[in-house]
Amino acid sequence: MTNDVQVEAPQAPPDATPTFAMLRTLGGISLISGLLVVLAYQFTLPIIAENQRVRTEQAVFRVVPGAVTKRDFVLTDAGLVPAGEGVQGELIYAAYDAADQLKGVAITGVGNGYAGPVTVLFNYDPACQCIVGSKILQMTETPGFGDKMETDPEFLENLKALDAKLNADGTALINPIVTVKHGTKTHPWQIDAISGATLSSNAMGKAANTAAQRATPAIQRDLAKLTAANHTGQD
Amino acid sequence: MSNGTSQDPPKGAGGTWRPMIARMLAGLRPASARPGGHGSGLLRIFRKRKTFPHGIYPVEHKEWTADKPIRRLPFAPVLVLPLAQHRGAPSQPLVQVGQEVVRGEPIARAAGFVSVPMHAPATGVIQAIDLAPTPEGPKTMAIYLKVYQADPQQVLFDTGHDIDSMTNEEVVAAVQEAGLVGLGGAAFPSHVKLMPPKDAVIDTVIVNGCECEPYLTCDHRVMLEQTDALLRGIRLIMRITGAKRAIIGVEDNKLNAVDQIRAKLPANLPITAEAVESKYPQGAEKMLIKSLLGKEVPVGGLPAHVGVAVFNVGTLAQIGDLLPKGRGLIERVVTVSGPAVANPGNFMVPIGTPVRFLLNHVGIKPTLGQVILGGAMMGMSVSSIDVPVTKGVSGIVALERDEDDPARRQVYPCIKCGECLKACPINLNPSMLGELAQAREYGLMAQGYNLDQCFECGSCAYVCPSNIPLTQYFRIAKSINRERKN
Amino acid sequence: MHAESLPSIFLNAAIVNNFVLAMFLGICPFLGVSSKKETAWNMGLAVIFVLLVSSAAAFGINWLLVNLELEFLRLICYIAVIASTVQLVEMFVKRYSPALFRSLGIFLPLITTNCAVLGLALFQTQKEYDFIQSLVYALGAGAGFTLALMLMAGLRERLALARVPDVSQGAALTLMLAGLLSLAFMGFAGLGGSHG
Amino acid sequence: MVKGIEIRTSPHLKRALNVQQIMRSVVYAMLPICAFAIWQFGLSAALLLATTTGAAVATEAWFSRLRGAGNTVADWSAVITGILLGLTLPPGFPLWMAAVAAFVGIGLGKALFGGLGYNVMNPALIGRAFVQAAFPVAITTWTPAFAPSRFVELIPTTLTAPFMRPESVTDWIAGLGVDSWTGATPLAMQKFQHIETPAWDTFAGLVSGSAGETSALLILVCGLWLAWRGCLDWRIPASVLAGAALTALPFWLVDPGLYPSPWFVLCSGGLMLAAWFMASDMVASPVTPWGAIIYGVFIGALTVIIRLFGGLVEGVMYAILLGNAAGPLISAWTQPRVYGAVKKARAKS
Amino acid sequence: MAELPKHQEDLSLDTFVRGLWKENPVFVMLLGMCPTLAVSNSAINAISMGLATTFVLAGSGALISGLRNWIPKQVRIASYIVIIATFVTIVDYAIQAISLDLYAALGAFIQLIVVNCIILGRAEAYASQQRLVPTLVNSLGIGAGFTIALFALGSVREILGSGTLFGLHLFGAGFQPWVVMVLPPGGFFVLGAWLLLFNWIKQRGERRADAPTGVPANAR
Repeated sequence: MTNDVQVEAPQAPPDATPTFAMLRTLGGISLISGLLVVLAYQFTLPIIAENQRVRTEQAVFRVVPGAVTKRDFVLTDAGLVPAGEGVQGELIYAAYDAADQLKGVAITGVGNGYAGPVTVLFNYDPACQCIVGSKILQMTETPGFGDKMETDPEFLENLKALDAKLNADGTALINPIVTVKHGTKTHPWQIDAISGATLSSNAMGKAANTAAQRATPAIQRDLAKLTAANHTGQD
Repeated sequence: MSNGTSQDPPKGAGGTWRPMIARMLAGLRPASARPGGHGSGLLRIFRKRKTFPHGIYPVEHKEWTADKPIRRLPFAPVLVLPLAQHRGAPSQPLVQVGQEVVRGEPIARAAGFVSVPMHAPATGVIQAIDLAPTPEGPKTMAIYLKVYQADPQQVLFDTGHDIDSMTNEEVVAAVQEAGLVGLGGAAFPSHVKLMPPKDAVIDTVIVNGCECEPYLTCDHRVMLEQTDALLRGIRLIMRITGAKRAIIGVEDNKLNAVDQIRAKLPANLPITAEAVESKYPQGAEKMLIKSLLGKEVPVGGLPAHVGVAVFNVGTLAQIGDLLPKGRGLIERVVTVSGPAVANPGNFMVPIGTPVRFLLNHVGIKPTLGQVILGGAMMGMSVSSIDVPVTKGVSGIVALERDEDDPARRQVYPCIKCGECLKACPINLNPSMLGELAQAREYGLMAQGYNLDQCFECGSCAYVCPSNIPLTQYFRIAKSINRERKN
Repeated sequence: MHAESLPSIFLNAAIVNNFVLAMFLGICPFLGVSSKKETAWNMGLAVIFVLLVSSAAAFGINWLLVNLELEFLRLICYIAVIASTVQLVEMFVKRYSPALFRSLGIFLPLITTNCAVLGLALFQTQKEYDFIQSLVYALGAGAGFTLALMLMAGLRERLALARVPDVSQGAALTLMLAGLLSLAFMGFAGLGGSHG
Repeated sequence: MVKGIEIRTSPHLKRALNVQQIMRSVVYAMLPICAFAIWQFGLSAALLLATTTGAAVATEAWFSRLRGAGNTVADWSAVITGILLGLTLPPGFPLWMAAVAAFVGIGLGKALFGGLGYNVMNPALIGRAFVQAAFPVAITTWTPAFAPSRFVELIPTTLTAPFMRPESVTDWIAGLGVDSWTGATPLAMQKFQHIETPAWDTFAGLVSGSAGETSALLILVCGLWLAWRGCLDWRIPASVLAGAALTALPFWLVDPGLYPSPWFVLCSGGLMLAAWFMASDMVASPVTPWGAIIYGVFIGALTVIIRLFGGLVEGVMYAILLGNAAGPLISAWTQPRVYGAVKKARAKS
Repeated sequence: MAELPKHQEDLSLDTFVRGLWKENPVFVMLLGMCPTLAVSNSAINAISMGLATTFVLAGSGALISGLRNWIPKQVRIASYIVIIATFVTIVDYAIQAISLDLYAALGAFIQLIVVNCIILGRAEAYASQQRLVPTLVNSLGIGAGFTIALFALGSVREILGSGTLFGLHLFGAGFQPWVVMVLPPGGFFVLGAWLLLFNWIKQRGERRADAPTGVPANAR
């Protein structure tokens, strides 16, 4: 105790720097810092925005084969709203081919896997009311196990025509998408789990189900907007 | 010299292949069922004997000597009487070289309160007062007494006390005059124990007849053969200490001694004899108090602080025998046994008899490897068998060389099996203490892990499968800590 | 957006994604202050304390910056706030609880450069936790840090008495131990997530 | 006659049970389990056990030479590590991976810290945890027990070339003609489909799983023999099993359809083997008697928690490693009360 | 704070080189462990992190060195932190601009460069006392040492853990990756293994050096 006190006792510095000098220095440094940061921010902002746009676009084009353009919509309670109109919310991406035909709608879903959330982008085909493709955006599953969701052809087969039909009211799926144990898939709305990676497979099922449950009612209701929006975009 | 024909204590004999097969078969049996085994204690739960927690069950081999009555041997030509046979200050000689002494005559006087006088164990002449070997190693001063072999060796120093009319102080003084020390092995002057600290009130005298050391049966024989003297001694001690009761604690491997004592117990005195579990170290003061009374001597305290005084049966028998006669302690009962002894037995041995003389009488086998004064667990291995039997030597154990099994000696690192924790009677953590000792953290051993409570019973080293000399480590650590303190 | 339950946040930060053993945050004090159980315990308490205070402070700062649309100053503000928070805590503890200061005092300056503190502030922002969630997250992270530190200290105290070969003395041994602990903590994967 | 007597320090008697004998007894106790594993899984299991044992012994010999510590193979502890490791791996585990596990277990788990007596965790489990993290697919590839051809052909993955990925066993299993093979161990079936395998099958070991973990009955018998020999502390397996059963009990009472019965918990997976042969590893478990009980209950409870709520099917390995890690703390907090120590009377210096 | 004698170091090759080995921040000084372990699961991440840290080191070092005579010692730590945070923010945005994938891989550890003890340590011990050019050279040396150490870790972890280096497949298609290497325990193990190797080399060197001085080999 006594030792501590002695060590901590302020030994009045012989040449005490005036408070003003300290404030001046700190202020000066803050000024320089602020300046540098703002410069960097301003300079990189458009590049970063462009990067983000390209990244999303690439993901969407990969999950919707044949697409060359896309338009973003915000999912709201009132239906789909074209992005960029000041409305915040989850985005969906309508993708079009060279002939401006709607090739599919990219929707995102999240499911909890073995080691954390798995974020997946799905290609929803409004015509057949099914999921016809997928791409994992982010996951922390064990390499060699969970990543079979991306590589195992048998598993990917599940996601080529996954039934996501809406019920009569158009508010929810008739049959929720579920993951069933390996080798027991009997219905088109089921996902056949990867043997040995059941939790990761479950995550995929949950992601597909949440994505479809949230987005498909709005998409089916505002399907016209998706195709129409494209034409307005062409004008 | 002796080839030990008549009475071989059972130990592996036969061709080379038979013991091999026997050992292989033995390997499948539980450790507790093998010689030197350690019981798991599971079966012992069903016995309803008083006992303390932990401790060990070494092979006892008391059957080799338990039914051998105490015999006298011829006198050795020269008796060696170290001046420091007891704890405390060494006695001061009262005789000169060349002086003739009579058996029983005082030859040295007490040098203070914690000291006792010494009496001539035989009639003879003082040959020298010189250095003599001791079991501890360094030589100390001793009186050499040449025995007159032709003398009838009668004790002529019967001063005779009327103990009933003496005051307590006079009895205590008489105990000191008789040169009495604890005969269980500690050799602590008995009269000191009779004067407990002022703040302690003794209400119970515990008479220690446990004799938990393997091989030893001298106390057992004393209880059987000197019961009257023992009871006399107990009554005397109870009177002096003012204790309200006395309990004689005897291990249940000596139930005939319990029966014998009970048969002779006077009806009007609060003395009882109780059998306790046969377990090492049941005979340690603190353990016996725990077993019989369920009390624990506080750390750093004396038995007197829980109202108890503990005396060994041998000591009390001597008090009961010597005090009324006014004689001094000149002989004691010693068990000579062990696998390397041809004719083990119990002997009344004059103090100062060289160990060599005794061993020659019982005969030793050529396989002799080690001679121990005291018991096999806590006794001291001697470098020379020319050392004499002193007041504190309760037994001489001769062990065989065990070079046939070198693997037993290899020291492995501590594997943290925890056996030592389950063996330690005072609940230390010998495993940790051993690791600390190897790292030379002696200070931490004492401050954090209660090293000073260890009384070196050796239970931890006995059970250690890694053969770590734990007891030795603790002795070294304690002595280094003592040096650092000074 | 984040409807994570509070126990799940706590478990995740403390055990499943232990700050030290799975996220590599606070490695320096983990390696440096883990040779004795007592110091490790005191360090752990100090870190829990600072984490809670700086988490609350960071939450406030972030709210302010988002409202002022000055997010690009977030890092500078966080680090400045954390450094001064630690300073304030130190002064406060010294003034009002000298006993606590004696046991925690020497660790407080060390904590400024403990990346667990800044890391926590950044992660709670990234995960968009609300105020209560942030505090639980901080508590979990601190508990996890303390747990890892205590386990490490126990093992290192034990190994201090071992015949460790010369080659593996020092930092190498500590890192390998950390690796083994990290390996053992993999057993917690998926805990609190799959059924929750 | 009496020349050359020796001087030693007390005590002069020693119990006739040394480290080497303890270790050898453990090896004896594991031999019946090995035999059962070989009978159940055939040649591949035999090769697997031989590989782990050989690699463990070779690693031990190599490191003891590097350290100049003499040959420490003779203490048999490396043999135990090798056999145990083999028993915990799937029977078709590629041999090169098994050798890696043995090398890591002995090297990283033991030699690094100074060899026998100083390892902080069970070396066999370190080896296994390492390969579990390194090769997660191979270590969860199960093959059927009592395949008809088990004594004439190897499981195809066994002889995978070093550093190569093992091929899929799906087709091979299909060709075996084993009925109703689902590719899952009883534990996995319980966890994901909530189908409890009949108790007798798991108890007797007529199911698939790691090479030596299937027969709870046999392990129990061998473990009890070891305890009777005094070569392990019965407190640890007893408290591990009790901890597991008691943790599982309330869940099972609430929903027996979803949660496994305590009986199933005890007999399935590696719990029995781990409780008797791995949690009881003397070196890495707490040394105090009460510490051993706390440690055991902790492991048992954690195993069940990981099994029921974690991402893994079996948690006993991690539970033991974590128990080992907590061992020194448990030991320190359960130091026995010394004889005569009074609670508050530590005033005297 | 005692006034240290402001020894002005002459610029020499050593100013740069000692950061590579003798004062290697990771292997010798054991500083900056958090980013070292966290982002070294692939070679490209490791090198990016190394370069980012080098940039912050050099930038903040230069600024601090330039301002060293104007910064009162009472507020020097606060000033250093603000300056360092500035450069870290710049790097943060720069990496986002260069590659979003890289940014995602490095995660929060870019921003955590702020609390990397190497940088504050250098600022305090070197930049605050030395002239601009030596500071710059020294910072680059330390940064290079950090980058090399990160690469040593990252390459081993990537080769074993994924069978690739900079994303290129090194082995045939049948190669079995050691997944543990890219997981957290692998980081500890690989760094521990490097330190073991260096210890071993050092001790063997010492033994060699001892040998000719008359100690017989069997004396041990």
